[in-house]
Amino acid sequence: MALLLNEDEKMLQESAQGFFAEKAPVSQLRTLRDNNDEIGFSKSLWKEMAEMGFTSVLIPEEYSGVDMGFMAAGLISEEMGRNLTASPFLSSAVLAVEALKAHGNTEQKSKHLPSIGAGKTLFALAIDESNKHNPAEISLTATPSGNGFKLNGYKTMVVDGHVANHIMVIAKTDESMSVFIVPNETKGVEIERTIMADSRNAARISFDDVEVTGEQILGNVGDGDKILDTVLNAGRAILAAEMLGASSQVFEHTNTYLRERKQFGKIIGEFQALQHRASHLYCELELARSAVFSALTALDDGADNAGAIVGMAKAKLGSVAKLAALEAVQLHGGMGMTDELDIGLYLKRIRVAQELLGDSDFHLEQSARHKGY
Amino acid sequence: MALLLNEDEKMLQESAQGFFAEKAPVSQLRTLRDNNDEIGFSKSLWKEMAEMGFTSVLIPEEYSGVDMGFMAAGLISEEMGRNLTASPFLSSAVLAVEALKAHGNTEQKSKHLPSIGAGKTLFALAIDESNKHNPAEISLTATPSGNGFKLNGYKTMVVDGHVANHIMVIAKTDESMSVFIVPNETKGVEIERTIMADSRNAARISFDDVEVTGEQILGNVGDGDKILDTVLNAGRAILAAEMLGASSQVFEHTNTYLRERKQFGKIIGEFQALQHRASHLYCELELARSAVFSALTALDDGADNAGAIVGMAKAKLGSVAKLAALEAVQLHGGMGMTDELDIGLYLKRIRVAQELLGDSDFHLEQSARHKGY
Amino acid sequence: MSELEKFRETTKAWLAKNCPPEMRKPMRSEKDACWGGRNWVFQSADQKLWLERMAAKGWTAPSWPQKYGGGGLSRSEAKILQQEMNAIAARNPLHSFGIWMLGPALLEFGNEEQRLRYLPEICRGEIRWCQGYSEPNAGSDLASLATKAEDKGDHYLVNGQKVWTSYADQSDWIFCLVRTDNTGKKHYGISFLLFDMASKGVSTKPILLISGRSPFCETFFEDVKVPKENLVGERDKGWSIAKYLLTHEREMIGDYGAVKPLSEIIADNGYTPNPILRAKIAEFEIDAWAFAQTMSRMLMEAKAGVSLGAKSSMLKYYGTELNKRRYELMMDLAGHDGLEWESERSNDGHLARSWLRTKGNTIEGGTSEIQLNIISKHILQLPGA
Amino acid sequence: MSELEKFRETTKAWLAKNCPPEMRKPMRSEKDACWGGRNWVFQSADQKLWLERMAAKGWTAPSWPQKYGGGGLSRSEAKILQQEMNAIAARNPLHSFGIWMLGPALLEFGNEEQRLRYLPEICRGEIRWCQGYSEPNAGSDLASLATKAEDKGDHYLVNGQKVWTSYADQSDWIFCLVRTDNTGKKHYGISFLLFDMASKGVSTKPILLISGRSPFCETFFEDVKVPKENLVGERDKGWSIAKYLLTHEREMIGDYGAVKPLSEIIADNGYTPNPILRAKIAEFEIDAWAFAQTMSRMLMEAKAGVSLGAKSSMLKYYGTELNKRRYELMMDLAGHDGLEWESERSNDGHLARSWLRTKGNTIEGGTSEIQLNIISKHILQLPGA
Repeated sequence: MALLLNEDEKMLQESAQGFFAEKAPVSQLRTLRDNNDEIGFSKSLWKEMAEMGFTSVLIPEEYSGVDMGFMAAGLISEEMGRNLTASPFLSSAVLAVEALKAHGNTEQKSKHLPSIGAGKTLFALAIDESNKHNPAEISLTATPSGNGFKLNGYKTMVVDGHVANHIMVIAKTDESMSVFIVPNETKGVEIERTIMADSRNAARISFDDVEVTGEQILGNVGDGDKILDTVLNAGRAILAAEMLGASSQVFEHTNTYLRERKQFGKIIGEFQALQHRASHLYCELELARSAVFSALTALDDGADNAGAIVGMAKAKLGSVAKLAALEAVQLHGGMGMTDELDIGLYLKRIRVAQELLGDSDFHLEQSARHKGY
Repeated sequence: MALLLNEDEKMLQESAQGFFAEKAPVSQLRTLRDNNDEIGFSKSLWKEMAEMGFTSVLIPEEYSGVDMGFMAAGLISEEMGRNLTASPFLSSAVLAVEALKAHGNTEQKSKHLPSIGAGKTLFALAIDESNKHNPAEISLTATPSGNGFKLNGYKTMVVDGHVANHIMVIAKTDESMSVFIVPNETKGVEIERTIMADSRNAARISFDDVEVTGEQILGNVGDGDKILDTVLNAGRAILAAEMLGASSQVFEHTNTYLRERKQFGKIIGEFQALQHRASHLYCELELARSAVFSALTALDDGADNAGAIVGMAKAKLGSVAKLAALEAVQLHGGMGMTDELDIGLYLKRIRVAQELLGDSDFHLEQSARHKGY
Repeated sequence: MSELEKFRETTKAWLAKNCPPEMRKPMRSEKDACWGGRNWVFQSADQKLWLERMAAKGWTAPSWPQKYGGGGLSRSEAKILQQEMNAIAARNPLHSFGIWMLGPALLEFGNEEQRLRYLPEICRGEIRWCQGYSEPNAGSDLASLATKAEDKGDHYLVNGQKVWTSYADQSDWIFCLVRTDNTGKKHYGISFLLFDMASKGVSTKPILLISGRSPFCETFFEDVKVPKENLVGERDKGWSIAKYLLTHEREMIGDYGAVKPLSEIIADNGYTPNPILRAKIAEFEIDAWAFAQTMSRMLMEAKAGVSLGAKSSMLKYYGTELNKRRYELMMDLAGHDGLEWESERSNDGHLARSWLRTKGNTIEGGTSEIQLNIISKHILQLPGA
Repeated sequence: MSELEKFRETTKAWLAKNCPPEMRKPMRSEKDACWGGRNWVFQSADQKLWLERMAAKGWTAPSWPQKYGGGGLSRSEAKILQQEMNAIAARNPLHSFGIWMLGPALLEFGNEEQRLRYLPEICRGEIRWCQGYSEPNAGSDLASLATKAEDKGDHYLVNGQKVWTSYADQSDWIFCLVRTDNTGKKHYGISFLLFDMASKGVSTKPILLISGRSPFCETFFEDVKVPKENLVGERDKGWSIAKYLLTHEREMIGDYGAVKPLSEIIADNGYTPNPILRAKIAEFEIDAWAFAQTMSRMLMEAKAGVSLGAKSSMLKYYGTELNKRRYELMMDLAGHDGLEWESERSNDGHLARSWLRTKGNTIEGGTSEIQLNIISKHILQLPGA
């Protein structure tokens, strides 16, 4: 098990560090927000990410990708977390790529993978239907109709659903589940952009007698469960990596503040009560890093228990990142409450990332069940 | 609602404070333990408690009691908690008295209440049958036989069961539950004394074709559920009050130590990290006191929701007392680990009291169900 | 009939006649609160009428002496007035830092001239006051404030900056802590000044919070001239006034009783929390209950004449931490729905904004850390605290 | 075949022939551990034989130089020896503070005479050593120790008291921190002395812990004469030796990896934790997993040549706190059964005693508070930490 980075990964990490710090720092998110940007991320950044190979980090070489694996994708995600970079990385370069790669037929792969990698096509994954992530309870139905199916139902929290060219929809087909690739402009598809607390975007999408052909099925009818396994594991690990980056960065801000701010004639970092809280948080962040590395490694190794490990990592990161954000606000005092500082932006992004694809409670519950108690 | 003490209660509190500090301080428990005392408490103390009226605090005046109510009983229990006083107060003066008072027939009351109040007869309540308190799952059975019943089954954690003259046994009678008063020397009753971590005593008792007559039924056949309600509420509130006393006292010890012990050329109470922990604990103990007073008041008022309130108090006290004990050990450093100091004795008693009649988790679960989620 | 009973009868009758119907409806939003002042725009004719009628009786400040524009009521009478207003759900006619904060300070520390000048217009809602305390480098450590007031013979020349000044941009006057001496200990050399926000050299800038717009401002003073008679109490000894007001504030903030239990929120929304979240809620609910019981107990003790003292720090600390926990759990329950920031459905992200706003509870009015310090020092009497 | 492969072959063969069958069985209790020393009573002939055979090869201290009684093995060879011993489940022939602690210190700080005198008898298990560090008023603040060693020309006269001296009542010699100067800073003036526990004026008293009997003692020195040649390193500069040994100790203590997951304990015992307890267990299990992963990662980093440094404080802090949580949960699971203190059924209260014993984990070897201080200072570089 590789809990340390190899040379390739270290190089990638360095280049990602430089890239995002320069091209997509927190100020970019602020600008997008304050300008009420139409899509909520920078298309030119996405293009540059494609040129760097970041968008195709999980795409096989035969489909023009750089195919560096999950540890590499995690490192990119971590840096994006550090800079609060808004981009469709999770939805297109991770969720869609993993689904296509593992379950698409050759035609689907050839059609979509290179295009995603080139930053041309955007995808969104439509799973959730209620206020909490619950992939076991899907009620959007695909009923046979002519040569194809008709989709009826409703999806919420479709990350990047407001800009995606194609929506991957999880639907019930009789007793089984299937995944359909639906172009966003299909008749009967209604997309409502939802702006989230973290200034990023998702969509609520309703499907009203949406007609799809058999060719729009990803893989085969009934592959839905397998596909979900694949994409959820990938997405959760990448979100955990993003939270690692965000919480590490907000912790660094906090520590800097502790070393600079004066009250009562002392640097506040001299107060032992604050020292102990910072040190405890440091330990939690080290555990968080180990959890993320384990999850990414398990995916790269194709470990049998990868799903369980990824779930544990998502659970741990949800709670550690939350703690880091809460401590950051409190230790910054009144300043932490102002929009002027970035602290609140980290708090908001962490809250959203923590909720996406299952919050800590969800994964703790899964983990307990998995272990049989 | 009376969350403050009235004059009578203040007087009682003062007299209980003086009495237990003088007659039954922690050193008494040590002596009993170190001498491997045959019964684990002082019979002469129990006699003096009877003379003070403590043993009959819940017994009506017509049965020669002082009938002062639950707040008074709670204040006595709190002082016993403060001094780690070992006595059959809970089992005889609370659990048995409440059961007899509320559900016994005149003959049973006349026979037992004055005798308990006088410190002559001891009772023990036999409910639990497994490692966790679970009054909803009783499998000891009472099957009709001749004019009476035969008891078969097994009880554990029968507090003071090793010395009780009478065992009150909860048994299944067909679909309902009933309570039987069984003299300890009845044929087929086998009592094994169990010495607990807190140096107090309970028993494991097996019932093997134990013959009882109809007169040994407390109240009527099928009254078991009602009786359990009564006695469990009373017992849990009194245990909560005892934990309040124990945790307040161990907190006082800790604070004294913080003000005296020197390390690194400072009084350790000067270290802000320790100050904040002590102050947080102080707040928790204030909440704990409010919880206990509310529970005792609800019982005295015969409030409809008394059971729910008592359960919440038992839950809160379990966790606050535990925190107080853990902080006490840690803040006393190595000394807190030695048997020479009393800290460990508090830790042990609190652990036992926390477990008796349902631990915090049990009551949290009950409370959540009660509130419908 | 006793005097008090008579008072109750006449009060009830007066309110029945004079409180306009609209003023008996619950406030729909913060805008329905009447703050008065030079620039106040009444939301309705009834709002104006209600203020005027109450002010005419001195009942905007019922227990202040009549000569200062108050009602001159005894404590018992004031209580009856409040009860009768509650009985018909009458709105508070005037929200005012003048009544809540400055007035009590002037009654305690001001001279007669100052009282006669400022208190009546406060009672009539003519002048809206704001409070100039915190500074960028004097937050928790308020006494290290640096806004300078130089003695220029007949006036003070004020230079510096305040922060967290609530409604500074909408207020007419400010009561303000300034430094008149910086040669001694930091608690010495602080003075308490009053001045017009329209004075030359005063400017304000609203503060945007992580939760969105806020009443807070930054307030800047550049060569502001303040007449000497506007000094309250003794020069250089204003810290005692500040302390008086801070305790006052802490007790006002410490009110965290009446919120809907989470169990009801769960039922109302048909939420089904998963077992792990449910366990956390159960723990929270017990703590919230025990805290509410503690509030009641402290209230009873206070009524029985036992001063709260440093225990108000306990209520502030625990109550605000609890409120943060509460909103974390509400966000957990609401899940995806709670994350929306801009939509009618979410009332413009009301839950998310409230959640974010609670993060300030443990900072404003003395941080949790400060409250724990106070408990360590004044209750536990730990050394060096 | 490489040299190392050859070494493995011969070692394997030697062990197969020389390790007595009984010494390949798991230890049934602490008594099966062989500590050696003047008063040691071997539990069996095999235990004695195994120690003698291993000592004869120098393999009780495999990597020490042969001239001091060690095996003179290279790091790779020592590793192979350990692997081959593990392969046949061979017991450690000798438990010894001499090997684990004093030896490394003497190799680093002692003079040749001292090495030649003490190390061989340590290797042979002839002398059992104990460690005299903590004092009643020098616990976390070890450097404030007060046990006095006065210079009396040809000897030091030692007076004072030590506490938490493990196995002092069964040990032959002690390595001990004493104060030889108290005029300067507290870290100066500390010296490292060796002396015979049979010396006149030495007495010991076992410490009873809340969990029951313990190896710890109080140790008293009254006018104990210690020859001057028993000083290790420079006089007054023994603190550097102490620090060296403390780091050594922290790393040894920081081993909290291989314990049975609670989920297995639940399954093995057929427990059905209620939903609230189950939620706490689930949180614990994730933390325990993440901690185990962190141990692995640190180990890999160490192997890759990155020194652990102050991160050992993280492992000590988190690992011991975790262990306390673990035992609280085990007690919650066991319920009534876990509370029995004296019965065969409960193995004399084994669970309860273990639970109590874990409370010391966050105190011994540097309290959790000390570890957090170290992290604050050395990792986070917070001022004044």
